[in-house]
Amino acid sequence: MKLIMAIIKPFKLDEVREALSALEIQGLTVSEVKGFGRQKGQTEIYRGAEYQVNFLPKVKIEIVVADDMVERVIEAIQNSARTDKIGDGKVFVLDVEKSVRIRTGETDADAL
Amino acid sequence: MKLIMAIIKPFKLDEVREALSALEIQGLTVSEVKGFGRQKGQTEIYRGAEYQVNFLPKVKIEIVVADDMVERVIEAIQNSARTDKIGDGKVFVLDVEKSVRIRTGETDADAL
Amino acid sequence: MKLIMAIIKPFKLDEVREALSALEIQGLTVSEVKGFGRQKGQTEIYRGAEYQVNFLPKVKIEIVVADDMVERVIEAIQNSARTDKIGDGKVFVLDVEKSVRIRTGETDADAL
Amino acid sequence: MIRTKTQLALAASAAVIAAAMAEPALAQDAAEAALPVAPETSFIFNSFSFLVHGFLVMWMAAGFAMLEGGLVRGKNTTMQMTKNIALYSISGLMYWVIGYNLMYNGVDGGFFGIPGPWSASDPIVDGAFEGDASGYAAASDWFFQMVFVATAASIVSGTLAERIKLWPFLIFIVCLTGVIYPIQGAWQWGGGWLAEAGFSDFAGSTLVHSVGGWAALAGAILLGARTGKYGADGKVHPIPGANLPLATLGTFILWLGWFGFNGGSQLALGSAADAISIATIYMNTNLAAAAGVVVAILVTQAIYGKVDLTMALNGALGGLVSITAEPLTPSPMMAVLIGGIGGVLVVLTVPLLDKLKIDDVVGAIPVHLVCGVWGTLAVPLTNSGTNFGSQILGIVSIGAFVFVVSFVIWFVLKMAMGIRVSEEEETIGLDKAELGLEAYPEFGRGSQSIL
Amino acid sequence: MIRTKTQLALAASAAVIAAAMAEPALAQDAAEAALPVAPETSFIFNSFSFLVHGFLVMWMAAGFAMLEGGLVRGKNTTMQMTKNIALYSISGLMYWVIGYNLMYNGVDGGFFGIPGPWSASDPIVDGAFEGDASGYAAASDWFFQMVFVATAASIVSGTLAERIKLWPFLIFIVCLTGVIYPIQGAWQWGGGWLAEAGFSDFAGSTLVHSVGGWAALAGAILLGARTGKYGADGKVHPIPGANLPLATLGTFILWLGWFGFNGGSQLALGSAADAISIATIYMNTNLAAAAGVVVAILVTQAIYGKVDLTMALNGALGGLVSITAEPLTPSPMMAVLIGGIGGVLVVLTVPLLDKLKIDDVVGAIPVHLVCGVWGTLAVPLTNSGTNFGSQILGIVSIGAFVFVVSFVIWFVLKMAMGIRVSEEEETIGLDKAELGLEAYPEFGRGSQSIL
Amino acid sequence: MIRTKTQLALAASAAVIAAAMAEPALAQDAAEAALPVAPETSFIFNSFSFLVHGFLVMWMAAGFAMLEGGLVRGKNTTMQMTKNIALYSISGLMYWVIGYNLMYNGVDGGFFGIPGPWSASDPIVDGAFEGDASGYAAASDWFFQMVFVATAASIVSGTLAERIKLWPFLIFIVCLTGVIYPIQGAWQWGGGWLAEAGFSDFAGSTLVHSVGGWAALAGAILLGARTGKYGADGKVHPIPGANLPLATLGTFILWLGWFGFNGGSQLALGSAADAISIATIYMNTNLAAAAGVVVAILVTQAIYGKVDLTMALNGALGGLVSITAEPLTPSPMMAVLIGGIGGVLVVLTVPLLDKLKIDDVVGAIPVHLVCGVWGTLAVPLTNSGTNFGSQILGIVSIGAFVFVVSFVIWFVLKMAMGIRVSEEEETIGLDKAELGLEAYPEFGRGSQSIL
Ligand SMILES: Nc1ncnc2c1ncn2[C@@H]1O[C@H](COP(=O)(O)OP(=O)(O)O)[C@@H](O)[C@H]1O
Ligand SMILES: Nc1ncnc2c1ncn2[C@@H]1O[C@H](COP(=O)(O)OP(=O)(O)O)[C@@H](O)[C@H]1O
Ligand SMILES: Nc1ncnc2c1ncn2[C@@H]1O[C@H](COP(=O)(O)OP(=O)(O)O)[C@@H](O)[C@H]1O
Repeated sequence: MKLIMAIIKPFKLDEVREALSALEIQGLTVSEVKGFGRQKGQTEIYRGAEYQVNFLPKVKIEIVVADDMVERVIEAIQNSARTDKIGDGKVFVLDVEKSVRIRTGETDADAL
Repeated sequence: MKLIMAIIKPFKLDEVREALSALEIQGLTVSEVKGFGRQKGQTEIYRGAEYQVNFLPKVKIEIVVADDMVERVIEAIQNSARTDKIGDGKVFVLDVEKSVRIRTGETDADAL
Repeated sequence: MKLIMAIIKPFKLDEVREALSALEIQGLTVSEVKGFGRQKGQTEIYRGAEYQVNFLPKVKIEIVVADDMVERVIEAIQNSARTDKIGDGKVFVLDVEKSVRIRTGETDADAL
Repeated sequence: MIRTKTQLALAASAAVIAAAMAEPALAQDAAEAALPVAPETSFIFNSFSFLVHGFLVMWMAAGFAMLEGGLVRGKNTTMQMTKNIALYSISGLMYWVIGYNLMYNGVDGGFFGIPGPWSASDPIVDGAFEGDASGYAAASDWFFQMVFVATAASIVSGTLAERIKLWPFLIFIVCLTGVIYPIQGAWQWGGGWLAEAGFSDFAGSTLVHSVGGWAALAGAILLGARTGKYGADGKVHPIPGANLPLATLGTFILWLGWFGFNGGSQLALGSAADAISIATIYMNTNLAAAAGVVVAILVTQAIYGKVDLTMALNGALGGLVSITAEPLTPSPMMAVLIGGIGGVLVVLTVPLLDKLKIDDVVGAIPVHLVCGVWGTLAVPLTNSGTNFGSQILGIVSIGAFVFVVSFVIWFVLKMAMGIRVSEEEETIGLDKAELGLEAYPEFGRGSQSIL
Repeated sequence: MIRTKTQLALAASAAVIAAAMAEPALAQDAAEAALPVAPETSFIFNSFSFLVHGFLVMWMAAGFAMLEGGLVRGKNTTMQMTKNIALYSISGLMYWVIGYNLMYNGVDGGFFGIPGPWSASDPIVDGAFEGDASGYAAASDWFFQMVFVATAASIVSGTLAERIKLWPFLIFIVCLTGVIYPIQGAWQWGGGWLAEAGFSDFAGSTLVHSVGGWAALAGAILLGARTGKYGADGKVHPIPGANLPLATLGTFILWLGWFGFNGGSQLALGSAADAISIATIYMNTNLAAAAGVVVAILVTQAIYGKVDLTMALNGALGGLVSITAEPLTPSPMMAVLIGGIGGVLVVLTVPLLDKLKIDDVVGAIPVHLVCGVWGTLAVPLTNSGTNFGSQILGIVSIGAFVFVVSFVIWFVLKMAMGIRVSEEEETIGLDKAELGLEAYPEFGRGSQSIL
Repeated sequence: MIRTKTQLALAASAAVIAAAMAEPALAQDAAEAALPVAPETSFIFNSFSFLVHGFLVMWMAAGFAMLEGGLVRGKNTTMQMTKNIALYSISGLMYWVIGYNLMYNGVDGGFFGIPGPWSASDPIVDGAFEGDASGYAAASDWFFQMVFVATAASIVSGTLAERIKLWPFLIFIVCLTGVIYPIQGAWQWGGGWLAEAGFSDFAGSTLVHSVGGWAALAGAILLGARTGKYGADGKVHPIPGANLPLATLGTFILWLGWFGFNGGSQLALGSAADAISIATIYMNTNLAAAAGVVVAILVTQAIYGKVDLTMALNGALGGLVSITAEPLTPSPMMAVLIGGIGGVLVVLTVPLLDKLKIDDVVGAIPVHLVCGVWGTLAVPLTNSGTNFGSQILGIVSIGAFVFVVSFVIWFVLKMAMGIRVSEEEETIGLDKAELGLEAYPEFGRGSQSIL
């Protein structure tokens, strides 16, 4: 199994979720993060003083899938999350050694 | 060392923490996440229009432990987080190559 | 490639980011977390009753870097995040199998 | 202690208590009962009523700001605050520069007065008072009329929230408060043709609330719905407000302010009859609002199987708008009925508007336009000096005028400078996109939340 | 400019300044000093006092909503708003349908009046005024009495927050505001047996505040504590409120409203003596509240080594409730003492209640019940027309009546439909579980926080 | 219905409408016009004006709390609430214990009065009224003066927020409200030397607002800026406020309260001339504030290319402070000008202070000190009884006195107990570090956000 960790633009979340559902992905976990990257925050002015917003809001999606799903998932994310503008984000893949479904105790592929 | 990543129901956090403390786990890191899975959000009505809440609040626990602790930790999480209702969550195990304690520079097992 | 995951004290974030920028790290992702560890929360009193705050605010930084950067990154984090007081946090290193830049489809080292 | 007049006979005999109360007033000679209120005293009462009730209506500006600020998303909240404090300020300036005189200066049965900056011309210069009992300080009247304009303007900002650009919005407000509102106001309150035609609108269900509603409706049609509100399939996607206690606070503020709105519209406090009228108005205003809330709660429970706080809040306002056209003549029972029907109307028209794909962020059109029409139509039910024909004439003529003129202005603005932010700006939120200033930088998605 | 009367002699000589001030009043003939206040003028003053002070008390409904909304957790905030706007509305309707007449209509030394819908019967129809100087518009009195009922009801919603079901709560409020409150009110303010027995409660430490407190206490006992509040080991687990600025705002609103609550309870403004009384009441009310805050701050610092804002807020309210039974007769020093003791009582009884495992979410029982009793007992310290025996009689009889009847009603509701949500619903929060509507959907755990 | 006096002639002929209105006052005999206001009636009006306008000013305490609570970071909000409710309470107690008499008791052209606890000595004991038309209830005056002290104190808490320790702050407030404010107040409003020198400050641009500003400035200099506000390179690092709707609410509250602040400072309502004055003051106050907002919006748009809500809020307050020294004599146009210039000053001096590295969290020094000076200087522009020399004398003498004495007290406090929290405590936030109580435990970084 692999953990696919994608950092995307927040307003793309719904599209990505739908694209993954189309692949019959049954579960995923999302969190709010702040990203620092090539895309720079705007310079803002507050009460006459300028400042740079360094961190931009992003959403992190974590999905654990069977090995044979990895490529399709990456592709689906790429297609649904892309705006072709800087800051679209990344997909990282990590190896997962074990999965357990808490409710049933099922493991690995059965647990996803 | 392994990273144990557990997604659980938020109100189970205290029980899980206590179960892990009983195993003499010294540290863990928690974050708020939203989960999408078999458990579906309720259908809500706001000002006369229905909508589906797709993401449910979950808590993610990350614990890095020595290899020999993994099974006991998984078991403790399973026992303390289970409600036997859908949506209880998952445990994933990943390999960790290195750990460092920032304060002292200790590494690996000593850093946990 | 490796995923470097660091748990640090929140007010150290800006210093760490600057230290990493000095290494020409181009991107990183940050999230708010709560930590449980050797450092204990204060005992507070609310309306005459005592309680213990178990979880302390921490910041989690995730950076994917090429293998040859790992040591320098860890060192930079250690130097910039250290206060020498308990609770300074940890650095964990995990292996990353693949990286993709969503915008361009570039992979691995090119995607970082 | 005994707290009401109905107990006065008893009080006289309850010597112990009476002594403790020490009411020297009771010692006054019965002969004095014939003494009338001095005209100057009436003048002071009338003026003070305008001021006290006026500051209550001024406070409604804060109520609208909080209500609307609570019902928009967090990413548009700074903008909503900016618009609301700006529109209250613009109203005050425009009504001085041109509006008041356009509305009241020499209308004489016609269509508008002679515009120009207003200044007080009080009858008294110095020495003994020579006014009469119906007099009042000119500036107190100006103040009271001015705060009404701001109310109409606040309605517009609620409907069009979360997508309209700041500057075209403010330009529209300049037109609304300087020209549109005063002209239609002249027809009735300024003593123009509509007043002569027998129309009756005590405190402004039509003249204030529906005016705001029509202007908002014209804008909403030209502006379009918020991105994502209506799905391709015709499905409505609710967009919950970010801060419901703030919206609740806003509603309570408006409710409080409404005692000024309706009570002050008696325009006098210089006689016992005025005092009785104002007291009756307070009671009816409160009963109508309370009925609006309770009915909205019952109806949402019946239709949807659960209570919807935002509907209850709208219900309170619906009840209040409904009673505003005639808060004096209804019996308590009729006030409850009029307000309660307002509550029903709100609950039913909120989803109806969504069916028509008219996106009204805070429900201002159901509350102010629909209930404004209903309240105006209900006047002849309790006020025998009025008739349905004249009421309909007023509703239609003012409605047509305000809607058409507003539509034209919005249209010109749309052509000239655009009235809507880009889809990207809407996604980011107006606060960051237009103002570069977050309302809650440390909460939710705020940029300071991890620092 | 010189700002006080004590300086008037000087002012007369400071010609430059006097000229700038242009006070034509000074020109009045000394002979006019004999001219009394016209009865109709008094009538207007009395009515206006009811209205102005009444709208201040109405505003307290918002204060309770904000205070309670700030002290509950975010997941129960929409529910708290819903309950509070509903209870204010229900109070207004019930007090009209039955309450007012039950309290005031022909009590005549007895136990209650003749219930039925209220309507005004003002003495003046038209023509010259024929009332006397103690008169007032009937509806202004109704309005003022009505807002008091809502205050009592608001107290209950605070104590029982975060676990009581919506509908049984509202049914209880119907009973409280329509029947329980008016009956005990009839005993004293309606001129019933208790008034004849010499009991004294100027503005309602017992009749309003402790009534709310007793009803809340009965409910709290039957309802049980919030899950997790008291550990198996007897340990108290504090549950911090979600929004302390909101709670602070609520307290300031209540403080402001209290000038209406106590000041308006003079029930007249028609003479200089009344004006002096009301002014004294304002001063004493403010001193008592200020003392409550300062004492609560000092005591929490002394006991716990740190200041607790929520205790300071409760301290203000404790001071206010304490002075409510007698805000007129105390000297400033006594007002400070009475209020300060209220502050101490609050700080000490909040943890005491926790020892008894009575879970009072906002501290309403310490504030309204405990300080209500204290304030009522303190009346004879400054008011020579009263005695401790009668005061105790009033406290005990009203306490027993309200507690027992409330307990029975809560019990019947518990048996009939259940008064408490399930543990799962409590965990999820009432907002999602009962209403399906989050107060802060974008903050904290709100469902919109990542969208 | 016809709503203004300019239409009265028409109204008389519009018989249908007139009948519906039933104004018995119109029936009064013209002969009665000669009847003057009875002195006791004036007494009631004067007292009631103090009370109503006083409660509006009291409400400003809530406004400051919300404004400041919205402009600090979430980690310091509980502390800001604590300081603000404490300082309002302390003001009320100190002004009773010593302040009022120090300010008003026998100043007689001198520098201060005879201190000591205040108690009312009203002329009427019982029987017929024997006061004159300029009289009022002593306690109503006390109440009105007292709430002004709290305003001055609130200003200080805003500037010094987020880094000052609680207890030294409160000790300073004791000195400010008990001694500093009353002494300089005695010079002018108490009839001291400055009043005799011809200084004029109608409602306190200098006596209240700049006093708060000077005390804040002295503190800010000794306290230093918040950690991180000014970079080593001289760069300013903005620290955005956590809750802008709260700050907006606070501003609306202050605006409302200001009608009491300026209107009540007429100190009388007992004649038609007073009523006209107060009405004029309301109008001018509103125009100046509105101009402050609009100008601040235009200027920020011009300079920075975008509108800054926090500047618009400060602009409203700048306009209000500017008109406070003379809200009566300006024409509407002059009121707009005076307020508008206030708006400009605020927008320009906020960054200027940052250049000087004086860290004023909420912009209180630009608003209250800078505009306070400007407003005081502007008095002779419209009030012919005043001159620039006297105005400058007042500004300088009061400024020097307050700044120096405040500086000394702050300095002694700094030496004796330290006035600033440690850098670590500042990083954690005062709420957790000093109070152990979070304002928003479930939002942002609150400890309850994951539970
Ligand atoms: N090396 C990295 N490790 C972890 N997260 C990264 C890394 N590089 C970028 N990110 C995340 O991806 C987001 C987008 O990256 P950015 O460089 O701005 O644009 P792009 O993805 O178009 O190259 C960043 O905001 C950050 O959250
Ligand atoms: N494949 C997955 N990858 C990552 N997270 C998952 C995955 N499947 C489920 N989750 C997380 O686990 C939670 C519970 O899963 P769900 O399918 O609802 O119930 P259950 O755990 O009982 O099977 C989800 O809300 C989601 O946060
Ligand atoms: N085994 C672990 N797994 C995951 N996170 C940990 C672990 N141990 C500690 N942490 C995180 O590191 C933080 C600091 O750890 P702590 O033991 O308090 O101090 P120190 O880092 O000085 O040893 C904790 O608050 C927690 O977030």
